[in-house]
Amino acid sequence: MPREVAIVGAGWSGFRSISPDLSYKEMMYEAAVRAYEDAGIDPRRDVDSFVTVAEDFLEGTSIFDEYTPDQLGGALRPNHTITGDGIHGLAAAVMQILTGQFDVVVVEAHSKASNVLTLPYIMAYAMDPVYNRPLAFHPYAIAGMEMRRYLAETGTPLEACARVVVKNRSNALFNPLAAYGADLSVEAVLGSDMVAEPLTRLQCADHADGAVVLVLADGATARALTDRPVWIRGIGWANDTHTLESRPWGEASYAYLAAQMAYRTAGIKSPRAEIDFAEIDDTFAYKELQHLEALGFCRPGEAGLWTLEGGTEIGGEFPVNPSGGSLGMGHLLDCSGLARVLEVVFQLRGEAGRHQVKGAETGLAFAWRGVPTTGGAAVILSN
Amino acid sequence: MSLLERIAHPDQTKAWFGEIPIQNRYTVGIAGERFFREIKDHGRFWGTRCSHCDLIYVPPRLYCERCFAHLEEWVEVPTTGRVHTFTVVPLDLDGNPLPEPRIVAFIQIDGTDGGLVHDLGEVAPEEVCIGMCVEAVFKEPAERRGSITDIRYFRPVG
Amino acid sequence: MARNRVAIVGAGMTQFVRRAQETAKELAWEAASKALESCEMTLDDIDAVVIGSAPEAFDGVHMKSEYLSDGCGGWGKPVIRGYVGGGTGVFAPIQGWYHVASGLFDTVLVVCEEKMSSCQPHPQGAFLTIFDHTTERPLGPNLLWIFALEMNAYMTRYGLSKRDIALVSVKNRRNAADHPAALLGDPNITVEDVLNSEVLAWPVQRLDVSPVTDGAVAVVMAAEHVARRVTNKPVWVEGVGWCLDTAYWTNRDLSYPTYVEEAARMAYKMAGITEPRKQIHIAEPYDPFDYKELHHLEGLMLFDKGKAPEATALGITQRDGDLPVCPSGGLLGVGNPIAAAGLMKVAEIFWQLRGEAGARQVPGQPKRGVAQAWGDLMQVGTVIVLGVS
Amino acid sequence: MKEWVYDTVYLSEKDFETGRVLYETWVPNARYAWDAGIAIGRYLAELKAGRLVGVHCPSCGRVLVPPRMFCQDCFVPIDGFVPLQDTGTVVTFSLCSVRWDMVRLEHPLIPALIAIDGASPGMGILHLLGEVDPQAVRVGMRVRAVWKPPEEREGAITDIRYFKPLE
Repeated sequence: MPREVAIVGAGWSGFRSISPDLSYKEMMYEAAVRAYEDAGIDPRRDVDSFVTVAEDFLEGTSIFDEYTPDQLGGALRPNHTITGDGIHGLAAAVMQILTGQFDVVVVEAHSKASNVLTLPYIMAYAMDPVYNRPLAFHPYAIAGMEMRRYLAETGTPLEACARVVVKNRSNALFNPLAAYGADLSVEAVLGSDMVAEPLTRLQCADHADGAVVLVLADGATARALTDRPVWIRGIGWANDTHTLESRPWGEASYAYLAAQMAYRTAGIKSPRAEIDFAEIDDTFAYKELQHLEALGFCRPGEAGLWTLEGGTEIGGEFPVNPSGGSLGMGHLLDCSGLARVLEVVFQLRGEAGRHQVKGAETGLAFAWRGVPTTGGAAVILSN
Repeated sequence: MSLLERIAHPDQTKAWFGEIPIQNRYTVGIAGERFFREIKDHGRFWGTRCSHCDLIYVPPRLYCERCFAHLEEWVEVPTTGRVHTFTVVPLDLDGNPLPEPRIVAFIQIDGTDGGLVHDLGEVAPEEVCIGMCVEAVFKEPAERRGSITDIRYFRPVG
Repeated sequence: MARNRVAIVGAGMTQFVRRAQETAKELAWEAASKALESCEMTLDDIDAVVIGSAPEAFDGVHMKSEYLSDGCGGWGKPVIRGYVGGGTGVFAPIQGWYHVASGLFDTVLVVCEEKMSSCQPHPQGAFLTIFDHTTERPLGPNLLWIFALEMNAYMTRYGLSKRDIALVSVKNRRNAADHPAALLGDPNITVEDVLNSEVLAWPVQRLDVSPVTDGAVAVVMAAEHVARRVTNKPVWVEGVGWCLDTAYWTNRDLSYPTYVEEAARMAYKMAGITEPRKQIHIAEPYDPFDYKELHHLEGLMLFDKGKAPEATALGITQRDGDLPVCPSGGLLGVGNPIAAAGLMKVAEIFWQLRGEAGARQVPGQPKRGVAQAWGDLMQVGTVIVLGVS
Repeated sequence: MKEWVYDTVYLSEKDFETGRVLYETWVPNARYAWDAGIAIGRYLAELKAGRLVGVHCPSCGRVLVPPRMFCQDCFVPIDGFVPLQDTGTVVTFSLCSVRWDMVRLEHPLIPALIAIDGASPGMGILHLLGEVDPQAVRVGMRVRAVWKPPEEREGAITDIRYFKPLE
């Protein structure tokens, strides 16, 4: 990276399946206050730019960026909104700091998934309006098709997907922020209702409400503010095509491309050797496996076996989603990536409590934009 | 300092209900116009070819997404293909059970680099497999309106 | 100054039309491919893509940037879409700037697209939901209300007449007659035409307003070492600024756009501009409504508060005046596909500074220009200063 | 630069009506239940009781309306709710003759920004004016809320029908 950038403050609000006690503004405010307290800054004085992440149809408001500045302390200051995952927002903040024109930048993402009464319809509204949407199938069908192709191409057994669910929801039991901790069996996961064959209900992350705010600073400012900065070593993001008809169905090419950029900017040659753990998208259980392979932590077809052997458990060789991931914490819409980053920050500071990964020095967070997209973003952090 | 006052009882919470009350009308586009006209009028599929990338796009595209060339070479392609992947969906968008589960597949159109996402019909879910040869079944010409739904479904060949 | 100098090296656009047959992706590709062609670059030369587009409800697609990505050249590339409402069109090249100035990318393709005609029965429907869902939407507000409220506040504060303001509409629609992509150019329009047009929401009349439009615009941005290689006429990004005021718009003084001033101060500081009235030769302020051009000229500190109408009446802002303003024809004349309209202004400055604006070329070989956009709940200012020195 | 303008294909409404161009239509079914939360929850409850309420910032001392749990200028939490009057002053207004889809209205609507008495200067809300000759509306006009009868109120901004001139 051309200039040092660190996370110097992290705050959150949530995470619960519903949150009727707080408006989205109050939820963002709560997370922001925690982050500024953590960083020891006053947003009205110390922040050069604010980045938020939101999509109109998840908020129920057109040009939702209107409603972002006040509760972050950003009124009458530079603010902009990214329609991406929180890690895309993080990338926008990192780039601003890298220009040398900004020293402290704040990133925010949130989810009020419980307030969206017709989420499958909103997802369907993301499909091509001419070629796909008129067929009016449930958007999870795309996940079902991807999963079948992935399993077929890699020879991954169904049980491996189920083990991802068992692992992540079990990890969530140790995470006080997680909404969906549970003690499940492979049989229960595979035996749950069919959503889009071979995808069963328990392999799909349920949604949660919450907000995450991160404070980023350049190296000099970071060292002045804190003695435990979490350094952003590298960042990358990429899209394949949006078009269902010309994309690969079995592989997560976007994850591969995003990771390659992140590794290049971080100067990482051997991800498995140089990275200690990962928090990666598991919107659907098979995605964790597919992403592990695309991110280069193992070869295609190996992630399932690795998972079945316990290699990705908290005490394993390479812990994956020690937080519980989206399966365990709840899927936070556009905030999912920042929830992954939040966990990496806790781990690298040694503050993860009962789900702490021992000796964690470098972690990777990866987010996917969900069906029907092929957009993803990765970030590598070190203490 | 965080919030100084909070809601203390469930009867003090309130949700305000609303919607985004719009409707949309989408042109099928420059490439789509010809593609759907051919389906409507002749029950045929056409694609566009990128000579630079050596790709045949189905559905046809005005441009090559890889090299950005303007695609002007139209080629007729078969209405047959192979099941590249598929799923069986028992639920509608509201989460209610469908009368019959739908088999949704991505069908790679023969001789092309593209394909179509569509339903499979005249086949039981347990009989479907990756690689299965299928053909498009069109609606009667009078029922067609120039839409992806002019294809009723794809069914196994032979 | 930022560590890396960034230039705009190419620009292209679609015609601005009321209803395009192209899909949103196809519109984006048309503009993007023209922009690449204009600087003899191919998609292979592009490191990253920035997409600008305002509300999702126009095109009628959730996660619009994902949908648009392949039409914007994003296949296999880093793609980001940012938005600040109507300010997006000028913000997108600011995002392009920080992509390149960060040192992470050498070249960025910036594409803004808006297909308003997809929104039925009238594209204004997309604006019904910009208001607070609980405290305002139940009153049935539409977009015209806030413009009318702001226009009235501006007129009341400075004792302005409708005639003072209508001059802007006349100037821009006449200028647009020379723009090859314009939807509403009219060389013969008069002040009387504007004053006699249908009253929509007093003081707003039909010809005070820019038209509903479909269109896309793209620019190619590059780091200095690439820019010098691909063109002998790079147009440098000298300064960028943006600012978002409180969402509580009913708590603000609507007669002056403080947020535009803040954004301008940020951009001028970066550009080393201390006397904007002398150092800026050409301006493309945001003009979705005619009074907004005046409002923004004041926010950009190019005229004193309340004095932009007088300058307009004196002809100072005509294409051959001392400070040509919206020589493109602006949103009022060329059209207003929200984000694309803002980027059209940036493209106009690009062409003007290169001396390539054809019949619209302002005299005197301008060396520095400013483009500005505005949006949200009368809340955001985005400013970019471009120069050729 | 003419060569850098793409020759886009434009259509008329008639092209759609006559079937000259193919298209798809869609209604998104985007429905929401937004959590009102602490500040707006209280605002709505007070409206139901026939009262307007604001909040007090302990740092700048201003009284803000509509309520929020923080002062956006000082970035501190507000320290309490403050009852306001249901009277105020017109800051700016419009006479709106068209519906959002440009269909003409029989009677113009009069949206106005109304600075509420009891709140700090410049603290206004959006509402409508009624029982007034549109031509007589002026900036600075004093107005009072006209409430729905208690049994019709539901805890909504529309529990105030409109504001009418004080005189």
